Amino acid sequence: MKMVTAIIQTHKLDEVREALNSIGVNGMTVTEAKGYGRTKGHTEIYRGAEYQINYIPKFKIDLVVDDSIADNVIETITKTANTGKIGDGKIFVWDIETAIRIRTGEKDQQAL
Amino acid sequence: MKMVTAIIQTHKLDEVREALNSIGVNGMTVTEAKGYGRTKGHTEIYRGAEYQINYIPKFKIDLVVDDSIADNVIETITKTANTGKIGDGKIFVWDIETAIRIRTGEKDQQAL
Amino acid sequence: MKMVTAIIQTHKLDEVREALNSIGVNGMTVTEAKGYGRTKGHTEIYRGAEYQINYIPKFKIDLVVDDSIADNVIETITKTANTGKIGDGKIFVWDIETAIRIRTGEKDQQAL
Amino acid sequence: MFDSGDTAWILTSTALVLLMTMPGLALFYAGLVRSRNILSVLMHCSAICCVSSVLWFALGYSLAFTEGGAYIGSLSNIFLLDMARDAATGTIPESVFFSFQMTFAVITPALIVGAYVERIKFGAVLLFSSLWLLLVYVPVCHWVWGGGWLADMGVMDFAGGIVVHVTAGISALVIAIVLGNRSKFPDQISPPHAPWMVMVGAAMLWIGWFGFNAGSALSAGSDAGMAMLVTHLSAATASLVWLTIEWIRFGKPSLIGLVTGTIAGLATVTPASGFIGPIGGLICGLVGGGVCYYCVDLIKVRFNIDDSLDVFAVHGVGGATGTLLIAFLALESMSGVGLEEGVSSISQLKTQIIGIGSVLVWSIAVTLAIIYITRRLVGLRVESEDELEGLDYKAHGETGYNL
Amino acid sequence: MFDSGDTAWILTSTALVLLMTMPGLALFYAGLVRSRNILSVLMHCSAICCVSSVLWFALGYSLAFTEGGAYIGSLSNIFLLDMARDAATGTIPESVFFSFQMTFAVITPALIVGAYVERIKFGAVLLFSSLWLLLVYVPVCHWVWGGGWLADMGVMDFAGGIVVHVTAGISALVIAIVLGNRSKFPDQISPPHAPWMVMVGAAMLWIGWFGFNAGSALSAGSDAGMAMLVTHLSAATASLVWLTIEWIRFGKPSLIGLVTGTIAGLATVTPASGFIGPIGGLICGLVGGGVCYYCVDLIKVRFNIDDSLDVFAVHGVGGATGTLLIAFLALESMSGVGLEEGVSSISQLKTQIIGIGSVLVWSIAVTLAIIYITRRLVGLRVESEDELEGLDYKAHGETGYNL
Amino acid sequence: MFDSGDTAWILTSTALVLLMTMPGLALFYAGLVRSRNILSVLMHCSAICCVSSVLWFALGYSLAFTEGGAYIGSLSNIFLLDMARDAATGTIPESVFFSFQMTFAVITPALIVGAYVERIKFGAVLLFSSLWLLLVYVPVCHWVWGGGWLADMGVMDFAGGIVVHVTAGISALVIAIVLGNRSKFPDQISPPHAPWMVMVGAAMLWIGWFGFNAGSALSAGSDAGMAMLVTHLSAATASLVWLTIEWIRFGKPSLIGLVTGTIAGLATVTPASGFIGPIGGLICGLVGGGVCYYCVDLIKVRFNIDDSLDVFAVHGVGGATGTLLIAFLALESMSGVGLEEGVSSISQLKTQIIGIGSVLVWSIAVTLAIIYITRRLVGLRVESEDELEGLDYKAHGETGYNL
Ligand SMILES: Nc1ncnc2c1ncn2[C@@H]1O[C@H](COP(=O)(O)OP(=O)(O)O)[C@@H](O)[C@H]1O
Ligand SMILES: Nc1ncnc2c1ncn2[C@@H]1O[C@H](COP(=O)(O)OP(=O)(O)O)[C@@H](O)[C@H]1O
Ligand SMILES: Nc1ncnc2c1ncn2[C@@H]1O[C@H](COP(=O)(O)OP(=O)(O)O)[C@@H](O)[C@H]1O
Repeated sequence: MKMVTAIIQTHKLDEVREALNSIGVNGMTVTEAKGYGRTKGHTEIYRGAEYQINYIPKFKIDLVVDDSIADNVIETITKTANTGKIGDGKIFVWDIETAIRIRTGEKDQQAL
Repeated sequence: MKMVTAIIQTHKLDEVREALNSIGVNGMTVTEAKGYGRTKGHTEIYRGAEYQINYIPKFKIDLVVDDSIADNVIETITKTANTGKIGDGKIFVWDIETAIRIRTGEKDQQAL
Repeated sequence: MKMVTAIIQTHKLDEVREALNSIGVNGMTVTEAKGYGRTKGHTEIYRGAEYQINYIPKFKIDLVVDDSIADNVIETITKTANTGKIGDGKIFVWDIETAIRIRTGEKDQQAL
Repeated sequence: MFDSGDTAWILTSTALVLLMTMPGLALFYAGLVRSRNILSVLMHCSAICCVSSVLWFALGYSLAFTEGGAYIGSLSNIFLLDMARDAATGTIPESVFFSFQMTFAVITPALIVGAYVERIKFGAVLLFSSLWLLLVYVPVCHWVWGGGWLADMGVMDFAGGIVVHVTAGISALVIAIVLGNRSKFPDQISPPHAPWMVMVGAAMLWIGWFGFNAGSALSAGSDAGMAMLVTHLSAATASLVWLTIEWIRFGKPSLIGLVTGTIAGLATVTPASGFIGPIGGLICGLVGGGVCYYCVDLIKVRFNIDDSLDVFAVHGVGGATGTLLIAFLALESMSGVGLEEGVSSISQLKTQIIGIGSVLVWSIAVTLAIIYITRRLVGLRVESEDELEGLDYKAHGETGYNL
Repeated sequence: MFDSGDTAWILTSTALVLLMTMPGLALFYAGLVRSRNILSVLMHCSAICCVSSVLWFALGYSLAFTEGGAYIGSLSNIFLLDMARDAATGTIPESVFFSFQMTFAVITPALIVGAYVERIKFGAVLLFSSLWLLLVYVPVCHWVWGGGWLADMGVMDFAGGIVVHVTAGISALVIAIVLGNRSKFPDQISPPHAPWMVMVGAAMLWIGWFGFNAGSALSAGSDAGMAMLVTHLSAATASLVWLTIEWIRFGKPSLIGLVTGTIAGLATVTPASGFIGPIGGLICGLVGGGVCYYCVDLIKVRFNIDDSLDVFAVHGVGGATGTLLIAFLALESMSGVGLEEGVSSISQLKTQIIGIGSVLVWSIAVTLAIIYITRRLVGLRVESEDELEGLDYKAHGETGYNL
Repeated sequence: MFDSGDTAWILTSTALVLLMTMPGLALFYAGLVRSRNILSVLMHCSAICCVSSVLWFALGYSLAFTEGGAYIGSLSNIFLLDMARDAATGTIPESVFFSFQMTFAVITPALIVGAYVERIKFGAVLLFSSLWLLLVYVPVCHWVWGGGWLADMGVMDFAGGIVVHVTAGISALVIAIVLGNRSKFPDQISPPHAPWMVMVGAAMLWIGWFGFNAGSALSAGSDAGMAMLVTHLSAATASLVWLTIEWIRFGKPSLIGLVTGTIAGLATVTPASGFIGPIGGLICGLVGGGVCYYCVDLIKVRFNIDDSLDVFAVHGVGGATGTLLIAFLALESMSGVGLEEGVSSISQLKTQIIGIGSVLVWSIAVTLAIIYITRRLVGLRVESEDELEGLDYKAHGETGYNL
């Protein structure tokens, strides 16, 4: 199994989730994150002075999927989360060893 | 060493933490997360219209533990976080290479 | 490539980010977390009774970097995030397989 | 020369009615939207407050409250050029009457905010509200309270069922329809981001409404006292009606439901508050709570119109309901003040219907014209990307919560 | 016929006292609980406000304030059927007196909310509060303010030390004991989720209390002026007492500590506020701040009773303390109004003790009976799982923060 | 004996002015800092409120308002020992006048909080504020309002342009300079953590200001009415000025910008509010909004002084601007009350400049001395680590948000 972690623009979350559902991926865990990257954050104006907000709000999606569909998942995310502007985010993938469903104790493929 | 990441129901956090303490695991890092899964979220009523809340608040626990106790840790979490209802969450496990304690620079087993 | 995950004191974030910038690492993703560890949390007083706050706010930094600079990154974080007091946090490192830049679809080294 | 007690009460009422908008209504609305639009809603209410105040001073007050014709007042008192420092309106200084009425001119266009949140351009808010104040509110205010044709006809509207709630409510519906639904309405709409804030806003509206209704007596005596009493009773009763319906229907009464009922009760009793007795207050709450509940469903679920924060269903419908109820509840047999000599409930009801109907027609027609102008000059709706990302940062460069 | 100045002030005071509950007390309590119970607390306060208002109108006012016997008034004025539009109470319209007193009937049962937060059923809140209003508050109100036996005996309670704070405080203790502690009390209790909200609530309570105490003069003159002055001084002083104790004991004075002191000072001065002079206000603050601080410790730490938000220790104890202090602080030598001709401090003290004692006994007994009934009819406590997951979603289907 | 209407209004105004600090100003400031300092700011305002109230009672009122010399009053009325229960000040009870003035003594040192947030020791706040109240505010209050030398000279300051805003504003600048900038100022400063809270605070300040300015008439008549009217107009106008400048300069008008304009307009009109007419109010808003906007830039960007929440640029500069404008706007030709017989605009302007200048010098000198004492006795600034981690936990052991 693979862990696919995607860091995406906040307003893309719903679209990505729907796209994943449509390829049969129904489980995922999302956390709020702050991103630093090439996009140097935005500026806000506070009483006449512009200043830098260093971080940009992002959502981080954690998805554990079977090896067989990993590529499809990655492609789906890449396509849906893409706006073509700097700051669209990244996807990181690594192997995981075990997955367990707490409710039933089922393991690995069965647990997803 | 292994990274054990558990996604659990929010009201189970204290119980899980106490159970882990009792088997000698004292370090962990917790983040708030939103889960999507089989449990399709709950409904809320807003001025007469029911509508779907797609996400369910969860806690994500990150635990790095020695290989030798990983199974015990997993079992403990599975047992304590279990309510038998859909939405109890998942545990994911993978290998990690290095652990460092920032305060002392100690590595790996010593760092946990 | 390696995933370097560092859990640090909240007030060290800016310093760490600047130090990483200065060694050429510009991308990172930060999440708010609660830490449990040796530092048993602090006490707060509420209407005359002291009680325990079990968790300590921390920041978790996720950094994907090329293998070649991983050691430098780890050292930089260890040095900058260090205050010498309990609770300085940990760094965990593991291998990742793939990295993708969503905007361009670039992979691995090119994606960082 | 002035009655200091009456003056004290209207000074206080002015503060109370300002509290309704700033920050009462602003919080009430802001808590209902997504967190990324909270500041834009506060901004709409604040900016409307400022613009309306200045316009009221420049033109509105004169056009509404000087003698003129049956349809509009005159320009004789623009910028208060005609008002002496110690001029009187009844037993209070005219400056106090001016300010009190100004707070009504502030809240009425602000009520409409609820119809277009989360998707409108800020420039459109300013232009629309300015024109609306001068072309809808001011004339109707003259018709009913400034000695215009509806006043002559005997339309009864104590504190603004027609002047405030019907005008704002129907115009809200119109702009909601023209503007179109929010991108995810109705299926994927987000829940109110801060129900606690909605409750705080509602509480401030409740308290401020004491100034609105009891202040409209323009004196501190038993008229004001009874107006406050019935206002409170209607608010409390309608809240319980809403709570009960939700409890029966969904098994869980919600905080937002309860306080929506509060506002429905307050809007309903507003036109009647100076004419009715305690039992009348109770009835306003019962009827208003039920009718408004039903209309929220009707507009949103049945008609699928995204009057986002239910301005029409709560304010418009509530205000109209109360306006009609006057015909019966004002009877002396109901402990009301009684109808005019020789006027029956039925004939008063007809008058009330004419009042509501004509204001309805005027409001719809003029609002459409104003929307047309606004769209031509500054555009109405933000880009769909901006809507998705939220107006706080996109329109105002700020973010609501930096925790 | 009426004094417009007095009327203006009591109209204003009515708004101020309503502000104490909506949203003052509601925010004060809501900030102290966990974030997953914030809405339930606001809901409790709001629903109690509505139910109490209607019950006060239907029955309570008549039973409390019409002449009847020594123990209870009559039913002659239920639904205000007996009140003319322009009836007077002293120099103000009776409608205003009714509304002013109604706001007291709203806040008193709402005070008890602090005892049972985070674990009670919503149905139980409504039933308990309704019965409690009619069976505890209304009779005691009649005894002390409605010409009942305690009034005859000469018990002095200007604005509600006994009627409001002792009744609510002791009943809170009773229900806290019967209901049992929250599941994690006392070791694992969560910190107040929003201390800033507690402070905002306290500030509104402070300001609203001006209406509570200075409004109780029922006129706008030097009695009201002095009542406001001593109220403020007591609040400020008790805040500083609490701050100082915490600073000495823990090295860190807390915001919640300071504002808890504020409320202690306000509760303490309440019964005395119309009788004492400025130095008396200072003393109320000094004594009330210290005694209440000590009692919070006593109840929670020593006796391990989860009177969750310290209703008894702050309101009950504060109110009783102030009631006793009157015997000394009302003396003319203390710039007070003086005791009745021929009454000494000691004999007044006895009267005050009888007043507190009898109300204590009545409140405990009747509260126990009401709890029994409530438990039988709707049950008291939620399932432990619901307690863990929070009442906001479980009882009301909403969540407090959707950021 | 007393006028009940006047008394009702000043009782109300006292509540309104207290609302300005508790919680108005507290929220206004708290929303502007980082989330880890929110409680410390609320604590500063609350504690200053309590300490100032007690000091005003003990010493301040007597020194400011009893006859004494040209420079300071006497000690004859400390602890109000000399005040009868029914003593009068004009048409209202002296107790009411005392309380009303007390709320001014509360807010003035609290305004300075904005200069030293996020880095000052809590002990320093208390000591500095106490000394400052007695040594800066009280004497200047005597000079201008207590029959002192500036009053004799004919300085006009209706509600505190000099007494409140110039004293607090310039002292804020002094302490900001001495204390030094926050560690990350100006490059890395965090954005206001809760702009919505800033707006709520501003709204409460606005409403409370009605009591501040219209209450300063000490009666409920046309003076109060006109004061309220011009106050509102200035606030609304200055808000629009600020909004317009930001819109032109940055393309995005911000909520914090708009409400900062509100406060600028309110500070500017304060000294003039009792003397000018409606057009004067508009001009105060136009000039005040523009000048204060410019000065915020000047102090922060040009001079790099971390007067963190712009106390000097908004309050000090606004108050001074309004004080100067009186010389022209009070003319009868501007619908003002007129200048004294035989006084021209130019000569009045000179008097006003002398007033501002002398208070400026006194405030700077005494503030420096007080800072010196405070630094010696308790120290000024927290450790840099505490500054980084936030004062909420470090100084008060609490955290603002536990969601
Ligand atoms: N090396 C990295 N490790 C972890 N997260 C990263 C890394 N680089 C970028 N990110 C995350 O991806 C987001 C987008 O990256 P950015 O460089 O701004 O744009 P893009 O990927 O389109 O070039 C960042 O905000 C950050 O959250
Ligand atoms: N494939 C997955 N990858 C990551 N997280 C998942 C995945 N599937 C489920 N989860 C997480 O686990 C939670 C519980 O899953 P769910 O399907 O609702 O219940 P259950 O595991 O009891 O069948 C979800 O809310 C989500 O946070
Ligand atoms: N085994 C672990 N797995 C994951 N996170 C851990 C682990 N141990 C500690 N942590 C994180 O590191 C933080 C610091 O650890 P702690 O034991 O308090 O101090 P130190 O590392 O200085 O000895 C904790 O608050 C927690 O967030």
